[in-house]
Amino acid sequence: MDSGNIAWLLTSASLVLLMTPGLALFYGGMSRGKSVLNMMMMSFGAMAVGTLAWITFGFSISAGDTMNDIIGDPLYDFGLQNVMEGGDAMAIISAGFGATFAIITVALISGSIADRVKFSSWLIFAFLWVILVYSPVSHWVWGDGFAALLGPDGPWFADLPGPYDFAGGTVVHINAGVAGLVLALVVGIRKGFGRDPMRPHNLPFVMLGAALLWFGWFGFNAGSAFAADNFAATAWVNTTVATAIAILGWLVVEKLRDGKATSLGAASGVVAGLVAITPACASVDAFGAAIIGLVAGALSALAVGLKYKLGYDDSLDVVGVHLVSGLWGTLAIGLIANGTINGDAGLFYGGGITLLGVQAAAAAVVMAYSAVVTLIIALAIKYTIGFRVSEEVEVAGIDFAEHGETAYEEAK
Amino acid sequence: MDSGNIAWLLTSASLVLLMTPGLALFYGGMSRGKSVLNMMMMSFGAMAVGTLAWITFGFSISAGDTMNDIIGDPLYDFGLQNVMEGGDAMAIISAGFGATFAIITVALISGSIADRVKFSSWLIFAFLWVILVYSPVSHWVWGDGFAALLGPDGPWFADLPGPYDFAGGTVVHINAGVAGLVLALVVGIRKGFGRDPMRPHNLPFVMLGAALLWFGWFGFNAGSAFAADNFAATAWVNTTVATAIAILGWLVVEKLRDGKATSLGAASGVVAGLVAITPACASVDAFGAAIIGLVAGALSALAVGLKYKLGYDDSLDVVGVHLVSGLWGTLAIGLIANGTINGDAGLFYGGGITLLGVQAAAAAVVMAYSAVVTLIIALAIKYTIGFRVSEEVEVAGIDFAEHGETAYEEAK
Amino acid sequence: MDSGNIAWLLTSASLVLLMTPGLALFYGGMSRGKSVLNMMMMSFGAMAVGTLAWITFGFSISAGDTMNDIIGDPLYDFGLQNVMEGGDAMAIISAGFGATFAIITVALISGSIADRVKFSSWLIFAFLWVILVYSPVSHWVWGDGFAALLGPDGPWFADLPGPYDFAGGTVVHINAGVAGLVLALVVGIRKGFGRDPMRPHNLPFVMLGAALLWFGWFGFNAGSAFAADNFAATAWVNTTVATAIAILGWLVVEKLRDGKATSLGAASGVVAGLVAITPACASVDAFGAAIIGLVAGALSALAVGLKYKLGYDDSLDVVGVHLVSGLWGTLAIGLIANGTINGDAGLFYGGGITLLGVQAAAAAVVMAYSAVVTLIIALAIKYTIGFRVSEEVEVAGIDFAEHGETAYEEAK
Amino acid sequence: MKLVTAIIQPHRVDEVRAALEAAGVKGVTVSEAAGYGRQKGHTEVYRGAEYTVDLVPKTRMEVLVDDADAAVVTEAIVSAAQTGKIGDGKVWTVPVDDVARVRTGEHGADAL
Amino acid sequence: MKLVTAIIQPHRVDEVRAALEAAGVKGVTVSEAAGYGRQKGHTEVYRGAEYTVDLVPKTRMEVLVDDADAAVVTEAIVSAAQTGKIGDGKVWTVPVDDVARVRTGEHGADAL
Amino acid sequence: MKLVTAIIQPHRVDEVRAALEAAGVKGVTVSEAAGYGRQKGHTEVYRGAEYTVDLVPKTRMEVLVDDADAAVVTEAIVSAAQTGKIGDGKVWTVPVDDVARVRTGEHGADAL
Ligand SMILES: Nc1ncnc2c1ncn2[C@@H]1O[C@H](COP(=O)(O)OP(=O)(O)O)[C@@H](O)[C@H]1O
Ligand SMILES: Nc1ncnc2c1ncn2[C@@H]1O[C@H](COP(=O)(O)OP(=O)(O)O)[C@@H](O)[C@H]1O
Ligand SMILES: Nc1ncnc2c1ncn2[C@@H]1O[C@H](COP(=O)(O)OP(=O)(O)O)[C@@H](O)[C@H]1O
Repeated sequence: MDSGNIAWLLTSASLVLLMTPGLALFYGGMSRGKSVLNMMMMSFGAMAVGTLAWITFGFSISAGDTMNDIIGDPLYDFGLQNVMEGGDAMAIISAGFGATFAIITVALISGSIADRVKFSSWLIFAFLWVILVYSPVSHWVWGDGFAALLGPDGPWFADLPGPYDFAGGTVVHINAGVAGLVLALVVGIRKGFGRDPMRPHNLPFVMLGAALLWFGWFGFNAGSAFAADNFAATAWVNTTVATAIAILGWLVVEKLRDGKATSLGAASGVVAGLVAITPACASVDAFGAAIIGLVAGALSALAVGLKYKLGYDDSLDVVGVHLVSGLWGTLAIGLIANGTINGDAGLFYGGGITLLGVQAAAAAVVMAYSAVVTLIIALAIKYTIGFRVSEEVEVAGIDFAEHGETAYEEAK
Repeated sequence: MDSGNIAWLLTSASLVLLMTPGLALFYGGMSRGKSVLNMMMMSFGAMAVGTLAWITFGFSISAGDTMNDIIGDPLYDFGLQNVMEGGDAMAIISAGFGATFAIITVALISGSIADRVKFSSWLIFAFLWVILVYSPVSHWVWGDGFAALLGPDGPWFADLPGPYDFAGGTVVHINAGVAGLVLALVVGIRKGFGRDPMRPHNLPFVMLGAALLWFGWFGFNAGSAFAADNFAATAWVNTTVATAIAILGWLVVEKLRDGKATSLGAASGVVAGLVAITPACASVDAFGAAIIGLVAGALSALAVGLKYKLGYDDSLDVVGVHLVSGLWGTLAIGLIANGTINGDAGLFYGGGITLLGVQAAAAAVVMAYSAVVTLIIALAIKYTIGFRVSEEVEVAGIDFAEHGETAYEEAK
Repeated sequence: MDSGNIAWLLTSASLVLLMTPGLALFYGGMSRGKSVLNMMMMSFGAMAVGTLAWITFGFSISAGDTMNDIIGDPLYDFGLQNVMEGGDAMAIISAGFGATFAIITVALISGSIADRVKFSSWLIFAFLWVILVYSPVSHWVWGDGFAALLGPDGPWFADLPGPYDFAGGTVVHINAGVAGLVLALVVGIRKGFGRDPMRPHNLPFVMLGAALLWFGWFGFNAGSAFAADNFAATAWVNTTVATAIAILGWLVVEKLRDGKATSLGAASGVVAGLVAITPACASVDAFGAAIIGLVAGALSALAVGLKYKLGYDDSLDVVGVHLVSGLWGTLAIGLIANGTINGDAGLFYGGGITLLGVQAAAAAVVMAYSAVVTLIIALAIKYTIGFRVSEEVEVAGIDFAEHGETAYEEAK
Repeated sequence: MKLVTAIIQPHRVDEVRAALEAAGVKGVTVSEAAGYGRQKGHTEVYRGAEYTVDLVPKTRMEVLVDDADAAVVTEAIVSAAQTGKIGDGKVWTVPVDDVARVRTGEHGADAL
Repeated sequence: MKLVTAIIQPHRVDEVRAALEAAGVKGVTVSEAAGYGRQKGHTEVYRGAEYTVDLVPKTRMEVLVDDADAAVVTEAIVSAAQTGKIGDGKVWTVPVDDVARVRTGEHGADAL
Repeated sequence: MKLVTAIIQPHRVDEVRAALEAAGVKGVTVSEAAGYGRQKGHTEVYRGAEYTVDLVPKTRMEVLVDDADAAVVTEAIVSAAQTGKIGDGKVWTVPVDDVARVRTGEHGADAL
């Protein structure tokens, strides 16, 4: 037991836990003043039911003994009983670290359904999604799934490189992005979507939220080394470089297209950069990180306008930011992984096209699985208890109707 | 010297320091818009005078050579001179860690006297309370007090188990809760209490404050292991589990009773869960943590209504949250400590009733001491410089009168 | 490789990164409601271009092989290529840690030019300043500059003590303070300066920002030990003591002078205390830290009024807080360094006057260099693309004109 | 000329604006208000406390019109704002001596 | 009918509302305002700067009443709002041509 | 007496106040409003969405004056508030039956 590694994982788990309230502010600030509490409650609710889902079956499905390389045994460790009795500090805090990932992943999805969904329906969705979607996918990518299948002893005797997903480009961002898209389609658009401005009601909250996400993301990326070592240090530097440059990428697109660089753009650039570097943070050098950030910022800046053209109300741009930049970062490994830090090289570093193919295939499998299972859960809820509040409540503001509160009271 | 342990304690002390500004936001958001600054200033003031109290006499009374197992020698280490000259990194940062506990404990009390107390009177109260109440109590529970008295060599030759208080259920929460109750009674109710709504003026602040408390509490609970080890990891996981489930406990009570699950309830559930798991975080497994959290959330949700029936104006529910959940967590050790992680087992884990009795007795002693000494300090201040601002100031808003400011300026 | 030290440096770098968004809130809250976004964007912009400047030439100039003890070789490590290929965890994360210092230093300057500067001009200024001012100065003070010149093998064969600057009193605060003054003079005063109140529009943000700065500053000061050791622990305790007492220092001055202790004063006292202890945090004991904090709080409280008398519009008091308290802390080492913790003793601890002289000389050199080069950069920008928005934009609010946004939207 | 002032439910603003445009009104001034009337006495429970909320948020809309149009505009507002629930609000008309357009300094009906 | 408008100190709102209810007034519209008058010229020191604050927060209350009640209501407001200090505010009355209740479409005194 | 109400651009408030003081007006009440008129139909692009913003922030200023002063005050406001751009606002005058000063209970012109 190396106390330095434990110390860093304790710190990292704490940092990742903070990301979800950071997300609550980021999303809450972007909401209209009449629905900020509901938006934030979706994140807080994810912390509650996400933890419950994790300690009941999620952890087991994710980290338990594998059943045919598909899912971990769901009854492997109900209530984290074994891992906590085991008394191994690294194992215990790793289970906690895993909980924080499950929480933030499902919380991310909520951005696509702002202002219009019953809180109880959301809680049920979040609980089921962690168990049925997040946990199996994390088993494939980080557990015994893909690697075993693709390895020399796997059914295909393939011995292919990768797939690489250091901290969760596929498991977290692509996964949540696809689920957000499906959920937005099932739930439907808000009244006034595409016509009313629906501007963020509190941009300082958005910026603060983005900053807390960045801060917490150090635990997410550098903590995924599970040690205080050179992988962690590399992930730390790449995370900062990609994020900083992604801000520039987003702002330049805005400046050229709209004439103004916005604070919402800067905050969104932060998140796009963080998303894109997540899978790649231990595979590239600082130069690669800068490329990843620049493209992520620019690409997502362009992608967030799509929903108006295509007509899906992904209210706070889960698709444009997490799906698009998550895909980019995952594929970028196949292009610019330098091959010296962590494993195989990408196309431009002499590694050939195979790695790119494996990355794309892994992403595609996760996208397909996430889309189908999310759709099933969403439709089941839609046609039983239903998702939406009444139109009257939506116009008057969901906060008061669902939570009996308004975010701000006049000074009195 | 283990650098991993030092690293974790440096991190933990930083996290606990952040809890007090987190509390300032949590309390400040719950205040009315005309008294938010005063509310936050009570926390910032606690950081200032609490540190002063700690480095003058508090640290010595808490950690100094014991005088008859009652208090540490008050002149043991004025100005932290010895500990800093000693050059032992663990000793130095432990003294700093202790300061952060003293600060947050006294800051918690301020929630019971929102909107109506002169800032200068608060500063004097906080300074005296850290020295006269917090420091001795921490000596009993964590130093040579109770354990020595109850041990086989103590005056009672008792060899009893416990009392257990891993991170401060008794020292911090029960202690502050009782003091808050006494202070609220001495200071008296606000104009309009029980009639006017006095709703939180900024619920996103409340939620952000609760999140910062949660984040900081990892340092509080897992840092109380004074090492990056399996106790710390266990405390970390239990802290998260109890808190997540406490949110559900609180929201379910609200939903059943009032028909709506509020964001104030979610934020308060966070705090209730954190409070209850604090003493027990190294004594139970995740299942026990879930029970503690569930009961804490539900119990405190019910308890916060009491003040209207009993007529004391514990404005921001220090009693309903900290005293009630602190007591529950302390007693829960006597019921469900599993006996394998840290020391003795509780009643339901085959440990018999003794531990429960010891826990209750320790809590009772602390409650009695805290009540009496707080009462003396409070009455001394009340009948000399006085506590309250004029009724006119209270109605117009204490911020402008006491601090010459209002929290928000119209855009101009 | 000591994993505990790496863990602490990973944590510290994350903490320092958080300081800049903390500063964004601190400054943003102090701005008027019509220019808060622009204010915050200067910090976020500093994160973007500051990182770019650091990974291109800044890091090399700061940490590269010295050229005549003056600057590091600017082509030493473009893109951090060498350091990242090297695979030494401590070296990698130190480069990241350095980036966070460069960012916060330049971001500090923005406080002197609130409400009136084009965002693009700021970005260019910030990029150039990191490379041309921050990086060389950090080379002198922390690299091979001053120490080599003053050492027995230097050109002057002097063997003088110091200069000491543990975490950046000279490199960061004096440097930024002087640059802020120069920039404020070049840019000119705002319409209504000295006549309109221009009160902070959101004081809870200011307090939260100050708290995040304090929290992050633990990484700044204790992280500057580059190890989880007794220097780090000492720096941690001194940072807390000085800051707590500085709050009291500032509030006492306000209470005596204006009759009221303000929340802006408490938040500013936090920053003044943090600034002053920065260079000295490993040179003094807790008693010395208390003195440094007390004087810093009082001195800066007095200094912030100067701008009205002298007529420069240092809008958010970069000079009054960072220059004044930075100078005080730097000189205080020459007075009260106790000589046992870290190196030489100051005047009052039997060390003679030499150290004070060296501290003053180092500060003077940095001030002169910073003033001259900042002036050149500022004039170059002023007479090419210009700094200021139109007066109409300034009055209507820079946020909408420069960023196409207003910070808050009415609930709708 | 007349000044028609309407106190309405905030969520009917869009409908009223549309009705005004349909009625040929060229300008409106809008502001926030709160009111009580029959709609008073509504009780809420929050965090264990029960209390009465009687000031309900409303929106004020003011329209300057020619004498001849006052009745028409009033009816347009009434029918667009109506939900039939208590608290729908009031519309009243006061006489105006004179109106000036700031931009041009014109007076009277030309300034509308 | 008449419209009685009162600009008063914000902390007298509760008293004025009570007085209006006592006077039989069934509805009120309230909004925020700021004003200056004799109460101008008050100087503050803040963070080392001295400046003049002259817009003081006030509350506006508007009551529609029958012609006959205007004087009574005015007196009720004046005595409830009075503290005797400069800045207590003004109460004025303007003639109203017509009032409509949105909920029902009633006009005139019935609509009050 | 008359009540002169002006809806103006927020950034002209200081100038209008100065003009009012120059015209001998002793008190003003100010509040926030939003309006549209000719200035409507302005389109913004934000985060990839295009939409129309038609409620523009304005400031309302109200001045009670003697009958004789109404025209002068109106002109003072018009010239101080004028920028010549669309959206400069309106100034209107309504008759006032009575004014009371809360502090003293005085009525009529003395209460101004
Ligand atoms: N006499 C009055 N004077 C001024 N405003 C009034 C008056 N009566 C009602 N109002 C305004 O109209 C709103 C709706 O009135 P209310 O009596 O609740 O409903 P309704 O008009 O449908 O019977 C109130 O909230 C208040 O703003
Ligand atoms: N001529 C006026 N027109 C409109 N409002 C006025 C006028 N004079 C005063 N007021 C309003 O009444 C408030 C109180 O007036 P002020 O002159 O300060 O005190 P008092 O009426 O007690 O002498 C002002 O803040 C302003 O809102
Ligand atoms: N008929 C009206 N009734 C009430 N307010 C009006 C009316 N017309 C315009 N306004 C107000 O005056 C403001 C300016 O009017 P607008 O027509 O945009 O410009 P201008 O008066 O310069 O032609 C509007 O924003 C609105 O607040």
